[in-house]
Amino acid sequence: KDTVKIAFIGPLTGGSAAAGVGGRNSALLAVQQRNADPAAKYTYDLVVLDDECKPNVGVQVATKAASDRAITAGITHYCSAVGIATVDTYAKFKLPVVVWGAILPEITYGNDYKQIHRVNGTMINEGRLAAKFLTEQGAKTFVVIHDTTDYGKGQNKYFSEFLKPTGGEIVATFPVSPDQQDFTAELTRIKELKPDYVFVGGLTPLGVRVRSQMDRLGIDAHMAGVSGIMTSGFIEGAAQSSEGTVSFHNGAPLSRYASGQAFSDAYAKAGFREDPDAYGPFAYSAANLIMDAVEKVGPDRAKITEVLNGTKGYKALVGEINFDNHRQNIVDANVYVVQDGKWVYWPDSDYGTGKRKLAGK
Amino acid sequence: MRSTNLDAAIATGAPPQARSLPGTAAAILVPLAAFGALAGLLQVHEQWETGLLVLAFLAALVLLDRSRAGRSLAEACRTQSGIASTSAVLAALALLWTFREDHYSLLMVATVALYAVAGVGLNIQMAFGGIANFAAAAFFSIGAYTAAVLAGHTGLPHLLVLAAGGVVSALIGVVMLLPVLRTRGHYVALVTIAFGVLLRTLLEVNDTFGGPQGMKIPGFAPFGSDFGDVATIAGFDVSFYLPYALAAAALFALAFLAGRMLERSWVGIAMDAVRTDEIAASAFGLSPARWKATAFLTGNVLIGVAGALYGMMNGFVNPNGAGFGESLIMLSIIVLGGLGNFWGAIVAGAVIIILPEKLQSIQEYRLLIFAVVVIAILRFRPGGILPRPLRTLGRQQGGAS
Amino acid sequence: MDMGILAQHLFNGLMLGMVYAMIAVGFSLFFGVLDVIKFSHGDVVSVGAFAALGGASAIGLLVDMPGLSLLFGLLAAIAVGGLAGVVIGGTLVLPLRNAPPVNVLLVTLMAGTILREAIRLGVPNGGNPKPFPVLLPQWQITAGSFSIGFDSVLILIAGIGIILATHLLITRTRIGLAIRAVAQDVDVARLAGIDFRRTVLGTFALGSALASVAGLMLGLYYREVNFSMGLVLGVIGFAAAVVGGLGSLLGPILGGFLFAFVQTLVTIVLPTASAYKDVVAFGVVIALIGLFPTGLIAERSSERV
Amino acid sequence: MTALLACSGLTKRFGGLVALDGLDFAVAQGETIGLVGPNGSGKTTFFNVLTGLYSPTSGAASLDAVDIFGKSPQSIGRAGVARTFQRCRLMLDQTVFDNIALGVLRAKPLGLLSTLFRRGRLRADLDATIARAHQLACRFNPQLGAALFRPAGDLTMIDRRRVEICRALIANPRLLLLDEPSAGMTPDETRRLMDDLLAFREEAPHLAVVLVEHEMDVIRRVSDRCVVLNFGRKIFEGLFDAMIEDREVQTAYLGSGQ
Amino acid sequence: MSTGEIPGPRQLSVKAVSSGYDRADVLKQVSIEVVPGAVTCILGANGAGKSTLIRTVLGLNRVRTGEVRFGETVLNDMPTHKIVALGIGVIPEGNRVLPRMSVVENLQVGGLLQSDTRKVAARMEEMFAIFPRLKERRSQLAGTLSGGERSMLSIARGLMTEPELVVIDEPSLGLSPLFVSEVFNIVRRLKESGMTILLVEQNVRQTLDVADHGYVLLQGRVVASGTTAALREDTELHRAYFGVH
Ligand SMILES: Nc1ncnc2c1ncn2[C@@H]1O[C@H](COP(=O)(O)OP(=O)(O)OP(=O)(O)O)[C@@H](O)[C@H]1O
Ligand SMILES: Nc1ncnc2c1ncn2[C@@H]1O[C@H](COP(=O)(O)OP(=O)(O)OP(=O)(O)O)[C@@H](O)[C@H]1O
Ligand SMILES: [Mg+2]
Ligand SMILES: [Mg+2]
Repeated sequence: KDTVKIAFIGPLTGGSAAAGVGGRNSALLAVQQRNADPAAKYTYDLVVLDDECKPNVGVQVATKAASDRAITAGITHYCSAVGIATVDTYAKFKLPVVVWGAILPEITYGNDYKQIHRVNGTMINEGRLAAKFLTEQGAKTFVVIHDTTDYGKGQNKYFSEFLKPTGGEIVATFPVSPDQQDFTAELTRIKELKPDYVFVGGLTPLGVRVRSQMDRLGIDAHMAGVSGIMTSGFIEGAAQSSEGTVSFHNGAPLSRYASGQAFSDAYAKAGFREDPDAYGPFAYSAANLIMDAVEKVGPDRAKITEVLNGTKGYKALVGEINFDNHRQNIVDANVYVVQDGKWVYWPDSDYGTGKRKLAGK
Repeated sequence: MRSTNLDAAIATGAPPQARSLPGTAAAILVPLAAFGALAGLLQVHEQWETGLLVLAFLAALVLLDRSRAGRSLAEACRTQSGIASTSAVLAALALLWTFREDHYSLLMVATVALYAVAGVGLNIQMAFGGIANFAAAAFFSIGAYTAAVLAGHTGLPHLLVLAAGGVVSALIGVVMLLPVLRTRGHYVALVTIAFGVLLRTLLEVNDTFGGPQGMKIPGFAPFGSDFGDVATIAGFDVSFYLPYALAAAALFALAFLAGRMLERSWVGIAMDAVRTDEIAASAFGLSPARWKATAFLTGNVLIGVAGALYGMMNGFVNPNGAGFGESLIMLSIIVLGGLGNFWGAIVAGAVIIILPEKLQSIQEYRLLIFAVVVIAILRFRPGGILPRPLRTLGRQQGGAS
Repeated sequence: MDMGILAQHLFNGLMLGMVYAMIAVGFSLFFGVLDVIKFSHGDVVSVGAFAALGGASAIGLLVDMPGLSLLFGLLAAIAVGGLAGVVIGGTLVLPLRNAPPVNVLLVTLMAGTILREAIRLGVPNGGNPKPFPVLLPQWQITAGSFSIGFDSVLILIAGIGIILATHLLITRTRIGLAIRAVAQDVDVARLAGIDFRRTVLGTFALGSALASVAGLMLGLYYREVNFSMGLVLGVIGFAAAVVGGLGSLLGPILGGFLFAFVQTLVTIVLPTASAYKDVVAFGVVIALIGLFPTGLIAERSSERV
Repeated sequence: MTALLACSGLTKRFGGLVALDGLDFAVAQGETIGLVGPNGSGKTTFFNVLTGLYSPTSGAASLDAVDIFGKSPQSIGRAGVARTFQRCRLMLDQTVFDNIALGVLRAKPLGLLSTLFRRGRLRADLDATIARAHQLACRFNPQLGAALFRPAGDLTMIDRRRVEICRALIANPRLLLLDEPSAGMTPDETRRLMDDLLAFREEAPHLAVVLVEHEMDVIRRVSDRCVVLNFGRKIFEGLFDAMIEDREVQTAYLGSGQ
Repeated sequence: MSTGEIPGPRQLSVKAVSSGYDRADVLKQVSIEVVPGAVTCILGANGAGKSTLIRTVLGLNRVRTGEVRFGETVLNDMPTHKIVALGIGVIPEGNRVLPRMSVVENLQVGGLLQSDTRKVAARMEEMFAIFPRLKERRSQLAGTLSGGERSMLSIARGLMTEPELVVIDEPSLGLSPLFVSEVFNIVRRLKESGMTILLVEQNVRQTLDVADHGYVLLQGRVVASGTTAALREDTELHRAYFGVH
């Protein structure tokens, strides 16, 4: 069998390493499974590169992957800032890539590059659902805390935008730096404002801190977050206070996916030290999507691009993948809630079924 | 021009040493070997190969320092710096030509060269002017943002855009001058750290310059044609990064020459004097403020120009690049290279920028390994890889003077 | 704004200031003995937090006695932090004593990276935030809209106590005298019978243990620790130390509280611009250095011609 | 003789301490004054105030009728005052030449552009200055001349003092201030240094020198006139022989031993 | 050091010692004996190695060959702080003070080996009695003192512990004639109080007046030694010192 090289790029060091390593493990799992499959026409080799979640480093490794003729396709980027900085590079070198975790809409919608695909949804989905769901729950007043990266700013933008028509009101918005430790000043203000919900547009560390410190200051508002906090790290970090936190994520729970259980089992069996994290399943699906394309047309960048462009009704771990005309997968976001130390799909949860009520007001 | 023995004795304070054939050979070979090693580093893929190269490099450093032969090699390069520089230039060109089709390697080389240009600027500020600039990346980014605004939104010729990057970076530096000139040491360090954090946060929070996403920058098109579109030179297929790498190398050569000329002149002595002893310098009629400001602003010009070209090469700029961490990387380069030694910036740039990339295969452990390597180098060469030599002046300048 | 909220802000600010001050005091100790910036200082905070976490959890597994866990957590923080200080001081800083100060800075920066990465890679799932066990009584003190945990009050008092104790140690004791003497002239200090190495390493141990205990306190207060928590704190601690003035230990304390005060004030006065609080705080730092070139508590000039 | 330097009522306070107390002081062209006084009597402070390193509290000072009172060190340096320091202030990492060259820098073209683009002129200028520095250094010590491009930190104490003096001399000052140049030297070395200085004086008859010394033999040999300070005030002014006979000077400064 | 029974005065002896800085040896096979209760002086031109000898005795430079003893104790490779704790007071070359500390604090540092704070305070008063100038300047930062005042402080600091042996390197540097005499008077008084003194000085005449024994160093070797009366007549001394060739 010939060997086909596929690049995986994500943050393996620095603050977002947990997600990056989870994604890498998942993609690696897909490759291992495929290589163990006697029916596969090729042997696959995953070239793992670290973008450090830094755009300039991202461009370097993207160039490295894209200019290496032996690399046929890429599973790329978790960080939006890096994802958006590298699209030109992939287009220039005509390397087909599938984004596995960055959720900034502009990565697919901001250009017309045939090479750029994305299996995960964008923050538009998450924001829309968040506004709809929370107002349906009867929430009227909100406070937004978001970090000042593309991620947080974007989440804030879409959430506020979609909230307007629903009649919900944002009483205050606090942009904060992603590595800020202390939120007591902001939260004391929030305590004064008495909102129904605190909406957090940021990643796990931010979510953990806001959640724990809300407790500390005796704030009884609910907390909702976005996919950035939907990690086991959030629950581990915020411990008891995480209970009842709501999050929106553009994927369904593993248990809802047809092959979700199989993935969990295989992942556990493969002996990775780290969790797959929220976006692991997307990396896994992206890897399979690419390998299937290679199986179909061989290791040829142009042909693979074409195959990927036409993806419709592809059965993947994360459900059916359909690319729209911007090669963006159409996914629905889902609501999750922390129940007894686990992220539970809202409809399945005691909160969703009405057995329990969210604590606080 | 041959000097008489007596002159030579005056000049070097050492017994006169004729320009010997082995010495000349050494001055030619050492830069060749260094660039050969760089080519090797760019070429290798396997982790053990990288490891071997690093070990060889460390061993070479030790030999250069501790063995008689090593010391005479170093001495030869120093006394015949003209020959050594010429050899280095040719070796660099050969290296670029060898890698002419290799996008990635050229990108790395160009990056190293541009960081080294900034390194020359930073050296002028720190090693000459004595101003610890912990915001180099901020000024580098200011250059890039300037390029984004001017090249993206005006028709200004791109060579002028480069210059503007330097000028704007220096102008913004003026804002910091007052506190910088009033104080020194750790206090200056703090002023620059604060400025870097401030600028980065401001760029990110405020959306005027694109907020966290930053801005796109058109490719460098100095004479009307975009470097990004270059695909062949003289009939050879080349990467579009080749012209960038050449431009970056040329910029480094210019910065190097300018820096050298400043160092070996009254200006260099004045800066050294003001840095080492402000009181003595001012008693002899030098104005410390003037020279600190000169060093700081000149340095900023170089950093800004380098940043502008870097921005155009990468095609974008965003606030991340202005952060404290990035500034520390630039600082690391000049400290590791040897404060005040311009060649050091190239060598250390290769270590700091290329080495982590080459360690990709050990993935999440690479930062750890990298940190260990840097510590190892500094632990055994406290002055950096290539410490700054004593100033040579006038008749004493050997080689191609 | 009602009084309760005001009091709440005041308390938050004090707490934050105490944390900054503790880190700043450590920085200033290092300047004190060797005139170096030890950039790994922030990461020692994280190391201390994780050491405390480890110590406390280990005991927590055996017996359910929060007091004992706390004690072990504290001991672990002091031991590991102190050790980190001694190792960094002994293997990296002392051998580079005669090199330019920026080299020390770079080396300690790298040492910080090693500490940080070691936590991330060494602790299971170390890249994610970790909850810190609740080890102090959970009583809540509530008065109108003012509400704080009794534990916060304890932490604040302990923190201020530690800072004052350090201050007294440096200014009032023979050890303090020895530390300051070493800083100024190694030979003279030796000739006065001071063991140079021990004094320097002792100071490193002390400063690092301080940072480490600050890490423990952060864990207790925020109930969450993570491997990169020290990074920003390091920068702020440094800023506080310098803007306050390196000449005395009071400077860093003042600087710490000032920094916290500015940050809190911006959030209160301009809530929507709270993202600018670092811009404002660092802007204030620059302006203050412009006005007070050697810090708020100015160094007495000891230079002569 | 017209006064080159004229100070009147010069006062410098450090907090409550009056280090200089209404000092009147004049030096004529070509004159060498021995400035003596007990430790802490304000001699170095006088130099520091004169050269602008300390800002004076009150008084007046002029050099050749140009006001230099309270001016910046740079402008006073440019006006033609050069000095050595009581505690050696050399750049030990830099070469001996760099140290000496500091003395002439203010007269050199220091523009960035001219530095970059007029290399020929610069090189000629450098060579000329190197030759001059070499010649100066050699008259003090031929070996010092040979060590012109070695780090100043390699030199012995006495050579470092010589470098300081060369640095001051190469500046072609009108007024030279020497602060205890012989401190730490053996009698022989002191004698040689004074020989060198006297020889230099022959060639520069207009140069005025103020010499601070605790070594009475030196003062006797080189000074035309002596001034004695005590607590920042002038307690004696006159010829050497009169000075050592003066009761006040004896009790305050010389002690019974002399 | 002031614990236990008071030992009889110990003798410092340097036997065939070589030492130096990173490169070649500065001291070559130097041997000297410091007689208890007497003043021993070391003379020699600039750069002869006098200070190096003292640094070597005190452990600031390593003994490369030979042996240094204080009484029964071998000082080779002993760290400086332990050596001085044996009862040696040092007044180092170049009137070094701790610049960012006040005069009082400088003296306290000198008294660190003495754990009884009352004794330190009493000793400080004695020093102030000798150098009233220091008392006037007691809270001034040492870095801002005049050259001579620093010398005084450096001397006073070295005497704070009431040592058994005092090592003095060029104390009169930068002092006015009045104070130079005063310093030699102090040396005399110290000797009368039973201390042993090792003195390095450039002021040959007054040194020979107070010293009992002396050594002359020339380029790192002892070229003459003996009682001061004998040394006065020694041509080597004149050669090494006054440059009579
Ligand atoms: N910056 C300063 N701050 C406080 N006091 C000072 C300062 N500079 C000098 N003094 C004091 O002023 C007095 C005069 O000092 P100065 O150095 O002028 O003495 P001097 O005559 O040169 O003595 P010496 O012969 O010992 O060098 C001294 O008592 C000194 O302590
Ligand atoms: N730190 C050092 N590094 C290298 N060489 C040194 C150092 N200090 C002194 N030397 C050299 O050692 C030799 C002896 O110096 P030393 O200071 O012992 O002389 P000295 O007799 O005390 O002279 P002085 O009367 O000037 O104090 C000199 O040649 C000097 O250059
Ligand atoms: Mg003086
Ligand atoms: Mg000596």
